[in-house]
Order: sequence, then C-alpha cells, then structure tokens
Amino acid sequence: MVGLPGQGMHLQLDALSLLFLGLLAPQIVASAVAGMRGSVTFWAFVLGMVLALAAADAFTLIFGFELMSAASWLLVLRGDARPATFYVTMAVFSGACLIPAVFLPASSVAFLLILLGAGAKAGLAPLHSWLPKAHPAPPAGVSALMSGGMVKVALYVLIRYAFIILAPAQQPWWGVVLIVAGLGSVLIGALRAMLELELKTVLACSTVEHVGLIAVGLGVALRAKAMGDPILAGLALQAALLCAVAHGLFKPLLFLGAGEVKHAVGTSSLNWLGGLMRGMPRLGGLMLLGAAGMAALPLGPGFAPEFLLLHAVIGAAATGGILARIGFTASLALLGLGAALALGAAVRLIGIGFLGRPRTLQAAAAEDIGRGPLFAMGLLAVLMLPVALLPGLVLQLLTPVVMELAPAAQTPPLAYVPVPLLLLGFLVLAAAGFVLQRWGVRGTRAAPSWNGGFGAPPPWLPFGDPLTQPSATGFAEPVARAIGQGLLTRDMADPAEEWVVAPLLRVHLKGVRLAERIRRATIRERLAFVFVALVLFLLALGLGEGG
Amino acid sequence: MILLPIFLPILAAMALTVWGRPLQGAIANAVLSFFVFLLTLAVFTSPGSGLIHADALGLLFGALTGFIALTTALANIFYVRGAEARLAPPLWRLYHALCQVVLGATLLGLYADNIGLLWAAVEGATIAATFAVSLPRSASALEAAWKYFILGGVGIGLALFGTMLVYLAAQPALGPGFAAMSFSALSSHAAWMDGSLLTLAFVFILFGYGTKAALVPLHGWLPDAYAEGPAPLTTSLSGPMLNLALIAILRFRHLLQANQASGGAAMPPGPFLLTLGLASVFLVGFSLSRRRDARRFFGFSSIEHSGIVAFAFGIGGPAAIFGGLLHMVLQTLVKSGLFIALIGAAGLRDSTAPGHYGFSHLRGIVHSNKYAGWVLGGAIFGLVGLPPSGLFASEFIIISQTVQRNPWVSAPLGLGLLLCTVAILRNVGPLIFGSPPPHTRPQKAGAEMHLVALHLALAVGLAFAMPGPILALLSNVAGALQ
Amino acid sequence: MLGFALSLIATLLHAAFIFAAAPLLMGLVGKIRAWALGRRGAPVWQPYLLLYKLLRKSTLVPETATELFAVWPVAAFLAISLAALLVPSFCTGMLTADLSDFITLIGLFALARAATVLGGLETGFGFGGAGAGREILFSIFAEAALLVVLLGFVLLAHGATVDGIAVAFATQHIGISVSLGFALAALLAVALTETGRIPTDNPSGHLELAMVHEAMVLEYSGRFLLLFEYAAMLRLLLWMDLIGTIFLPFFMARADDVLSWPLGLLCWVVKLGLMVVILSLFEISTAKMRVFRVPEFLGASMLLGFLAGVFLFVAARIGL
Amino acid sequence: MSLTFSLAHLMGGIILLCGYSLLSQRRLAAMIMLYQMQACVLALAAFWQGYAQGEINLYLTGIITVALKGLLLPAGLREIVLRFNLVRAVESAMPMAMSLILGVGLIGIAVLVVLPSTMSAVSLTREDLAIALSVVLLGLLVMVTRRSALAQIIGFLSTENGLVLAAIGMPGMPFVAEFSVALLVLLAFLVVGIFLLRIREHFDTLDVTGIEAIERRGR
Repeated sequence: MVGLPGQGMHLQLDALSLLFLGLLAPQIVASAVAGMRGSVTFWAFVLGMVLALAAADAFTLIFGFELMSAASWLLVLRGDARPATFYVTMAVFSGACLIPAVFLPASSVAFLLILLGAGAKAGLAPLHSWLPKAHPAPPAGVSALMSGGMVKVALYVLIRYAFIILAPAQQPWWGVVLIVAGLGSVLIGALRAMLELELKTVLACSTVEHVGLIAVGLGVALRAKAMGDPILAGLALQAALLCAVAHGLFKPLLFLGAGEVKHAVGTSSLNWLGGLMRGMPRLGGLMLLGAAGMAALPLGPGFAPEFLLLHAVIGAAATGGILARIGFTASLALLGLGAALALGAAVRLIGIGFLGRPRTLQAAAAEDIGRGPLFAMGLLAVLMLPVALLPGLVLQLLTPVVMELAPAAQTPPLAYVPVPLLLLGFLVLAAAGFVLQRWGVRGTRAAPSWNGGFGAPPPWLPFGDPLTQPSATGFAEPVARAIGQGLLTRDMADPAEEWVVAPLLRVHLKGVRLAERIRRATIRERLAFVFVALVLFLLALGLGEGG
Repeated sequence: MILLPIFLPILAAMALTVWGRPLQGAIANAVLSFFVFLLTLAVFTSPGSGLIHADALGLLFGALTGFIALTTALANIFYVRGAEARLAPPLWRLYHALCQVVLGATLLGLYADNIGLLWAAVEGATIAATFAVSLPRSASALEAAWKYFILGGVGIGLALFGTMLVYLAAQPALGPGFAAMSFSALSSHAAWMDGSLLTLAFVFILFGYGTKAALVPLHGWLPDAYAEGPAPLTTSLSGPMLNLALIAILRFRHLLQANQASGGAAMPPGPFLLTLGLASVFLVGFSLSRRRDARRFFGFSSIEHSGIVAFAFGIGGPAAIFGGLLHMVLQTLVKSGLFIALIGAAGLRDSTAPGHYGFSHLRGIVHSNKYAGWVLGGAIFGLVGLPPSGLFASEFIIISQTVQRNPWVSAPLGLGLLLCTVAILRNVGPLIFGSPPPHTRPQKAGAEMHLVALHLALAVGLAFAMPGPILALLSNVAGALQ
Repeated sequence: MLGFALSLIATLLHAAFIFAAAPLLMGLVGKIRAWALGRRGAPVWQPYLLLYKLLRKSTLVPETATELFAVWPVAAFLAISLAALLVPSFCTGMLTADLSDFITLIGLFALARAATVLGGLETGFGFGGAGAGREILFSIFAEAALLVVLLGFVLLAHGATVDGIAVAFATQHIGISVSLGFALAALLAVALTETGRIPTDNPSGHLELAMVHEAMVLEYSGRFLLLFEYAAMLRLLLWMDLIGTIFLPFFMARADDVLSWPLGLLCWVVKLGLMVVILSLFEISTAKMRVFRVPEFLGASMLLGFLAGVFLFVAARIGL
Repeated sequence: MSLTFSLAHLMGGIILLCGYSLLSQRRLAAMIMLYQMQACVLALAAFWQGYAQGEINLYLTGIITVALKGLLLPAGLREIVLRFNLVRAVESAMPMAMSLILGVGLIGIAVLVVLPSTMSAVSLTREDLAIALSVVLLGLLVMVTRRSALAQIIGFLSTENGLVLAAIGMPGMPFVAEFSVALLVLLAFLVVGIFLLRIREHFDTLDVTGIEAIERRGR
C-alpha cells in the first residue's frame, strides 16, 4: 500500500480541482515543450502539484504540496543558489503552518494558519519578499510554472479550506484579513514591477500583484458569503477565479518569453535590451499579447477579471457599516493605483525592452525564437483568446466551481462584452481607413529620426548612442520619486524585507550566538548543564508530588 | 540460539585484537557482521527465553542493527584501504575488535529482558566506543574521548541508580528476585508498583539513557565523539547505540504510563520527554548554522532526531509512538548511509583522516564524481522532513498526533523543525553543487556509494510503501508500549 | 422595432456630431483664449485645416522605428473614438447604452494612454521617454481618483453605465449635495490631466522639456500625427460630454422619442459652449505647474473623490 | 531488627558526611583521604547488610569495595598526585560557602523527592534512599564545582559510592556484586588513567580547562 503507513493516499476530483488542473495543463505542456522535458526534478515538481490538486486526504495534500516545494527548491538551487535558502525557508514555513492547520477542527485559528501557510507560498504580503527573488532564479520553463502554477496551487489550498472545509466556522472578518493582505500585495507588487530592472523580476513582482488581486476577490467573496450576500459572493468569486485563469495563461507566456530574451541576448536586464521587436518580431508580438493581459487593457485577457473585481468592490462598498464602506472606498482607490502601476510596468517592459533602439550589440543581433518555444508560447496565446474575447462564456464554465464554493451564490451575466466593442472599433477603423486612403497621400517614407535634435551618431555606433535614449531606470524615475520613496524603504527595497525579514534574522542571530556559547562549554560546564537539569527535574518532581 | 548474535562478535573480538593485518581485520570484520546479520534474522524464529529473550521491538531493531553493522563493515573495507597508514597495526586490530564489541553489546541491550543486563550492555558499549574515539591518539581525539568518558560515565551512574529505583518500586508488586527486573513482568505488573518511586526512577533513567541518546542538555559528548573518532565506527555504527538508549527510555516510559493509567501515583512521563525533546530540536536548530565540519554537523543532526523521537514518546498514544519508532528506523538508515557517503566523498578528495571533513574541503562533490555527489545530496536531503524523503512520513505522523493530543506544543516543534531543516538544506548547495577547491579532478567513486543508495531506497520504501508484516509488527509494538 | 430604428438613428447622429464637432471645439477654445488675451487668434476652423494639411502631407517613418510604429496612433485613435461613441452626447438610450460601463471607459482611456506612451518610446529618443514617464506618473493618480469618483455615482444611480447614471440623475431627484460638489471638482482635475490642458500640461507649449502629451508624438508626422491630433480633439469633446452628461443631464433627449431631440441637441450645444468658455478662461487665468506638483494636485482630487464617497455614506445615515 | 536499621542509618550518615565534607576540602590529599574513609564505611555497610539479609554476594561486594576502593584506588590517586606533582590545592569554580549551601539544598531536594514514596514491605527505608540519593547528588556537585580533573574524579568516585550504598540496601537485588564490579571497571579506567597519561603527554596540567584550548578555537 503506497502512502502513509496504515492509511495510504486517496485521490478525488471535483469542480474546483478540475478547474485548477485544467489551468495547470497548458502551462505544463508549454514548459515541457520550452525545454524542461528532460529534467526529472521538473516532473517531480509537476507530480507534486498534481497530487496536491487531486488530493482527497490531508496526507496526500501535504505530501504533494511539500514535494512541489522541495522539487522547486532544487530547481531554484540549480539555477541560482543565493535565493534558494530564503525560498526553502518560506516553503518549509508554509508547510509547518499547513500541517497543523489541516488537523485542527474548523476554527479561526485553523483559517489563520491556512492563510499564513498558503499565503506565504502564494506570495501574499507581507510574506511575499521571497517571490521576486526565487521565481527568476530557475530556467524560464520552471519560472513560468512556478508563477503560473505553483502560486495557483497555494491559492487552491486557501480556497478549498476557506470556502469548503472551514465553512462551518466562517466569520466575516476572515474576508477582511484576506482583503487587506491582498491590497498590500497589489500595491507593493505593482510598484516594484514598475521599478525593477531585471525582466524576470518585473514579471515576478507582477505575479505578486495578481495574487493580491485574486486575494481581494476571494476576501470580498468570503465576507459576502459569511454575511449572506449571494450576488456579491458570486460576483467576487467570478472575479477571483477568472483572474486566476487569465494570469495562469499570460504570465507563463511572459516568463517563457523572458527566458528566450535571456537566451538570445545574454541578459534580461531592461537597461541592456531595446529594439528587440526588429530582430525577434514573433517573440515581440507574443510578448505584446502577454503584456496586454498583464496591464489589464480592454480587449485583452486581463480586463474582464479587473472589471469584475472593481464591480465587486463597488458592490461591497454599497453594503455593510460605514467603516466597512469607507474601507472599501479606500481599497477601490488602491486598486486603481495598482492597475495604473501595472499598466506602467507592462508599457515599460514592451517600450523599453522591445521598442526603441538596441542598447547593446547583442540586443541588435538577437535572433527570433525557435519552433519549440514558439509552439509553447503560441499555445498559451491561443488559449488566451477566449478569455479575452468571450469572457462571458468562460464565466459560464466557471459557474459549477462558484456553486461549489458558495452554494447560494448567484452569477449575473457579465456586463462587459468585448465583441460589440470590437465590431464598433472595426467600423471606426474602416471609416478612418477609407478617409485616409481616399483623400490622404498613400505610403510612407523612411527618414532619419529627428531624435530630439541630436546630431547623427558616429559610424561606430550603428544604432546611435545608447545613452541618448531613455533607460528603464529613467522611465520609472518619476514614479520612484513620487511614490517609491513613500512606500518603499530608503534604498528602494521591499518594506517587507525591513519590517518582517530583518527582525527575524536578528532574533535568529541571537539564538545562534547563544547556541555557540553553549557549544563552547568546557567539560565542567557541560557536567553543570546535566547536573542543573537533573536538579530542576527532581525539584519539579518533588513539588509536583508535594502539591 | 539467541545468544549467538550477541556473543559471537564479543568472542570474535578477542581474536581480532591479536590477529591480522588491517585489511584482513576489515574483511574478517565484514564477514562476522554478515553472519551476525543472518543470526539477527534467524532470531525471529526463536526469540529465546529467560534473561535474554527478544520481544518484537528487540527483534526489529536487532535486525536493523545487524544490517547497519553489515553495511558499515563493508564500507569500512574501503575506508581501511584508504586510511591504512593513519593508524598503527595493533590499533587497527583494536579498532576492529571494538567494532564487534559495540555490535555485540548493542544486540545484548536490545535482546535483554532484564533491566540490569540492559544497563550492563549500555555500559559496555559506552566504554568500547570511548576507546574507539581515543584511537587516533591526536590531542583533539583524546579530549573528545575524555569528554565522552566523563559524561557517559555520569550517565551510566545515573542510569544504574534509576534501575535500582525501578527494582525498588517493583517490590510491592513482584517482591525480591529476578522477576522485579524483567521488562515483561514489570510491564504486566506496572499497575501495582510504587508510583512515586517509579517517577523518581524514571527521572534518573531518563538522564542516564538520555545521555547515551544525546538529548540536550546531556548531549555534550556527541559532536566531538562523532568528529574525532575513526569514522565508520564512531559515526555510522553509533546510530544503533542511540536507538538502544531511546528504546530503553521508551520501555521505562511505558511502565510509568501504565502505572499512571491504572490509577497509580506515578506522574505522566510526557512533560519530561517533551522538555528534553524540544530543547534538543531548538539547540540543534541554532547550532547547525555555524558548523564547518561535516561530521560534527551531522552529529548535531543526530541530536535533533533523538530529540524528535523523545518528543514523539512524550506525546504518547499508539500513533505517536509508531511515528517515533518509524522515525528511529528511517533516521538510522539514512544517517548511517549518509556517513558512509561522507567517508566516500572525503575519499574522493583523497584524504580520509579525521579533520578533513570540513565543508570547505568537501565543496562541490558533484564535480569530483556526479554519482557520489547526487547520492550524498540525496542522503542529506533524506535527513529533512520534505518528501520524497522518508522522514516526511514519520514527522507528519508525529506532528499530526501532536496537534490532536497536545496542540500547543506543536508550535515550538514546528519552529524547531523549520530551523533544523533550513540549516541542513542551506549546506546542500555549496557542498554538492558548489565550486570545488582548486585542482579538483573527476574521479571514480567507491562501490560504497551503492550501499548508500540501498540505504536511501530502503528508507523511502519503508516510509511510503511499508510491507504489511512490518506495519503490523510496528503497530503492535506501539500499541503495546503506548 | 421603431424604438430600435430610432436609437440606431440617434446613435448615428451622435457619431456624426462628435466626429464633426471635435475639431471645432478645439478651435473655439483657441479663439476664446486669444480674445481673452486681447489677440485676434486663429480662425475657428483652424483645426480642420490642420487635419487636412496633415492628411495631405507625406508620412515619415524614422529609421530607428520598429514595425509597430504605425500601430500606436491607430490604437490610440481607436480607443478614444470608441470611448467617445459610448458616452452619450445629446440623448440617452442609444444602442451603445449597455456597453457604456464606466469601468470600460476607464479601460479605454488606459488603452489610449498605453498606445500613446508606446508611441513615445517607439523611436527611443529622449523627449519621448521623458514625456512617457510623466504620463504614466499622472495616470496613476488620475485612474485612482476616477475610480473613487465613480463609486459615488454608482451608489447614487444604482448603475455603472454612463447612460444609466445620466438617466438616473436626470429623472430621480438627487439635489445638490456636498458630495457631488467634491466629485465634480475631482472629475474636473482628472479631466484637465487626461486632456492635457493647463495646469498639468500645455497643449500649445513649444518647449520639448516641459511637454507631456506633445513630447510623445514628436516623431510622428502626416497621417499618423493626424490620428493623434484627432484623438486629442475627440478626447476633449469626450470629457466635456462626460461631465455634461453626469452633472448637467437636464433636458437630455431620449432616443426613442424624436420630438425631444431638438431640445436635447440645443442643450448639448449650450452645455458644450458653456464648458468651452469656462475652460478657456480657466486656462488663461492659471499657469502650468511643475511636473512633480501634479501628483499632489491629482492626489488632492483623489482625496476629494474619497471625501465625496464618505459624505455620501454620512448623508445616507449609515451606522457603523 | 531495629538494630539493623539504626546501624545502617549510622553508616549511611557517616558516608553522607564524608560526601558532604568533600565539598569543603581545598586540598587533593584531604579529598582522597575522605574518599578512602567513605569507601571503608561503605564496605562495613555492605558487610552489615549482608549479615542482616543473609546475602553472600553482599559480603563479596564488601570485600571488593574495601580491597579496591578502600586501598587500591586511593593509592593510585596518591601515586598520580606524586608522580605528576600536581598542584596540591584544588581551585573551586564557586565560593566554598556557596557550594556548601548548595549541598544542603541538594540534601533537602533528595528528602523532598523520596518523601512521598510509600516503602511498604521493604527493608530499605526512605531515609537510606534519601541518604544514597544525597551522596550521589553531592558527588555530582563536587564534579561541577571543582576545576582540577583529579578532584572531579574523586567526586565521581563518591557518586559511585552512593550508588553502591543504594545497591546494597536493595532487598535481595540480583547482580549487586556484578554492578559494583562493572562500576569498578569504569573507575579503574578512569583512575588507572590511560587518559591521564595521554593527557599528560599532551598537556602539562590535568586541569581540564587546558584541554578546552582546542575547543575554543571552534570547529
């Protein structure tokens, strides 16, 4: 019998796990095609995720979850050893929170433990600072699966426990906690995505942001469910699930693309790229699609979830006490900030990395992607289309899941319908095209760019002087000055580092010093330890029996 | 029949002290261990009777001890071939004799159904091990042996006092004579024993055998002893000795539990064990992060695992005891394998002398030999409770039981395990995949690496696909000793 | 059937009007400004001439530009004209009524902004990048403020489509409440930023270093520039429509009865004229502010929108 | 019968006294002397118990005790002191008075823990047990408070005396002689002292802190 001695392991599929498995499948295919086929560790990673999603008992769930953590740790370690320890710390921490939680009776303590455990693995603020370090480390295929899949598995655990298993004990404030954590992630994630230079780090930060969005949706739903508001619960759940689906499609696409960029250029630091759209148009086009999703632009895959989420928050602000309403008003503002920042980040990614002039010769000489990656990214891009253009249909597919999570929920049809918009836009374009063709002069003429009046570059700089074009740093500088200094620490580091990680490290250092002192004890001192302990035990014994 | 596996090695030891060149001694040692292993299996059919008769627990761990001794002895051949020049021939003879003595004494302790014999066995094993540690004759080795001797001696003294107190406590139930010293009789009459005396006895037993099991704060001897002695004997073969001490604690704990359960005056054993267990896990969690010598490092991790097992025993209940026993089995397999692999790895860096097990010296094993690197990495990974490592199963059982029976202590346990896991795993990177010291050339790995792989495979298989008979055996033992 | 036909006609009329009137609006603003400054100023139809000129001029594509150079103006124009089509001008209940969700509008603004910014980064020259960075900075606060303001409307009108809000404000008695005042102030600030008027940006400025919107289209010429320019004009009209529809929904026609159309049209013209005058006078009475003052300006407007919401709750006497 | 107990108590008391006064000694010679006295009284107690319980191997224990611990070990200790001309004075880790007070406290604890046990149908009384336990603890205290290795060994020896005192009191306990022999093996190893000789080779003093020099370097 395979599994826990005496109990084995049991699997079972329901709507929720099927949804997440379906979410995982294309990513796995894409990552495998993109070059992870041969790695045993990668398949162990996949196995762990699948087990966690299909688990019917606590052991299988935790086994899969931890296997996923362990395998991804090894992959991170092989990629870049520096963040590995921090990563495994968080991974083990989430395990250490989850194992007790699954055995506690349904209660608020259990929920908080689940939130800590799953949240730490999903990168919810304030336990997110490992994610932008660890996700970029391994090969692109793994990064893609970590951002698109592993994070979702963590959220799956959170959803399953918060909505189904712990439902008997649910409280409205559970949702509030989730919302607050989510808003923090949105803000920090989007801001750092706007400021970071490394392409993969930008994507990882944006993952933090999207996890935050999903968490806000789940929080609103949880609160509404506990307060008995079926419409709002349905709306918020739709938002969260659709956001998970969309993110699970465009984020792996972007990560794979980032990997290809690194492979072609040798670096993926935005300040050393530029003009890639010329050398690698196919990759550029795919990245543009992904970025549109990341920026939640209309007619892109990311807009419908954002739309639903904002409506859910507005709806939440229309109910409850005045403090709650004011809180939701504020969170609406924060979501707005986050959305605009995400737009900035996506625009920066495309505009600095793929448009403009090459900043290095490698960037100028980059060759377009091969068949494998093209297929992988193309698959994801094709799957994005329905989410982008027929979100209503996708939502209907999600309805069983919503019903499973909140049986009383109602799912009104989506108010955002891209197809007519597309039609309208087509008409406008047709008209404009007609005018331009009919009365305008046709054709275009290539000419040296005006380039702000700079003189022609010397011959040994075929693409002009890189220093004369705005860098990624410069592009983000206004935001850094206006917001960064307020939200981040002085050296533009993550506040979680300063307020959460650093104090813990200090405490740990104290413990280590003490342990070293004990280790260096002389024989006599070691005897003294034994003796004192013995006397204390005897004393406890005597007093215990005396009393 | 049952006497054979115990006294064959002890008698053979005499011969080994006077006969043979180092390599011959090693081979003889291996052959003897092989026979002993077969005998430990044969004992299953005839557990014997009287002073020395093995119960299920003894049989199981006896077989485990035999297996470990066999693999260690086989690996020892490679070790001796590499390190022959490092000790004088008479010392080598002494060394191999001591291997057999330790083996015989451990088996005696496991099979004895008499608390006095158990004590004598532990004392013998301790003295032999102390000798072994002192063999390299270097200042640090002597110092380590001296520590081992003083602390171990005190522990043995306390254990004897506890043993006598148990006898005294059994007087009302069994009266004078051998009956009052036999585990089987004691556990069946625990209800009528003098509870308060029994508790007092348990404290001394705990400190006595706890010293052998290296529970904090009684652990002082272990890291140095591991790090200074001749590697195979003092590291790989010492796992069974820790098991012996832990099993002794478990047996006495059972007396206390039974007496208390049936309304006796005994105090519950839980708090004592939990305190020592948590102390061990935490101290190790903090101590590991500054170690630079591999053997000392993994010595500390042995302390951690003793602590986990003691903790499990403290939680009590059949499931937790089961988890504790499973943890002992798996951790012994993995740890012994790990030390064999470590010796092999140090061999790849062409030096098996003590002191050459520094992490800086062993960096980037995978660059010396891919297979050896992965095996060593797997062994290290096997020490932490992350799947697919087998220890995940046992630690999962233990934590779940903790949450169900005593939720509040699960928080410190989780924190301690977190510290230990991270402290162990952060060495995997540099040690296995890191950049090797200059002039490192790829080399052939010794065959002992296959032994390690066997150990690991056994550990994983036992944990996640446990054969029915063993499962039944373990759960019966756990149920009987809860 | 008749209702559908009528609303179709209304929609077409609406489209025709906005596309025709957008340049005129721009011309009027310029004219009035000139008058107020005591100059004669360019003729009112100047913008039409400008557009025609651009239409006839040849279109240059910088060598350092990528294949997507042509995409951005089209996308920007598309997004803005879509938004303009969604916002009702003289009558409610058009075909686009159900699509005109406020959040969709915000999304379309974002799309236009993204296209413009990418256009600015396209050839990788300094001013474009600088303008793009500033645009992004402004947009962050603008979007947040817009969302918060929206909340107030939705709570009052129990509907999120601009059309619905207009109908609700026109029919049911809302009255002049302090929160609406705050909302108006906030919305105006955002509108000035989005349309790139003084005080946050100067459409008629000529110093590249100070430009925001203009800086991003410096490399464009001919038909591409035309699209950008036209989009800017549409944007102005669109925002005036938006503010007019929400805050002055009086006498707006209903698509399904023809008789109300003339009055609706008249009022629409009056409203636009009024706003044009106000805008012009406001623009000559203030100066452009420093770039890093703008976030404070918009942050204040966000706060106003927030207060609008709060006062709404207070007015509704909602307990804790 | 009462005579049995009273005499047993008397001897136990003397042994405890020796163990306690070990704490107060500053000179090795005196400590060895005290230990010798303790061992002899222990032997007497063994004989007496053997007579009282009619156990032969208790006599055996007594003989072993007087022969080895009463004569041989002290001689060996003195030999070591002379040969290595060790520092005669023993430096203490804590003030003498302090350790004495602690000693009293230990005796108190011993009584405290033994008190609740009901020694029904047992010839060994709670007092004897308390005495034996106190001797054990006092011996450990000596080991902890003394810096010189030899003093620590003496402390260990007196601990072991306490053990044997408890052992001989045990009613009809098997293996008592074997236990004492086994313990003696331990002591023999200690005192015959391969370690001392080895350490002698490497260090000029037996002071254990000298060994720690290596330890302090940290590994």
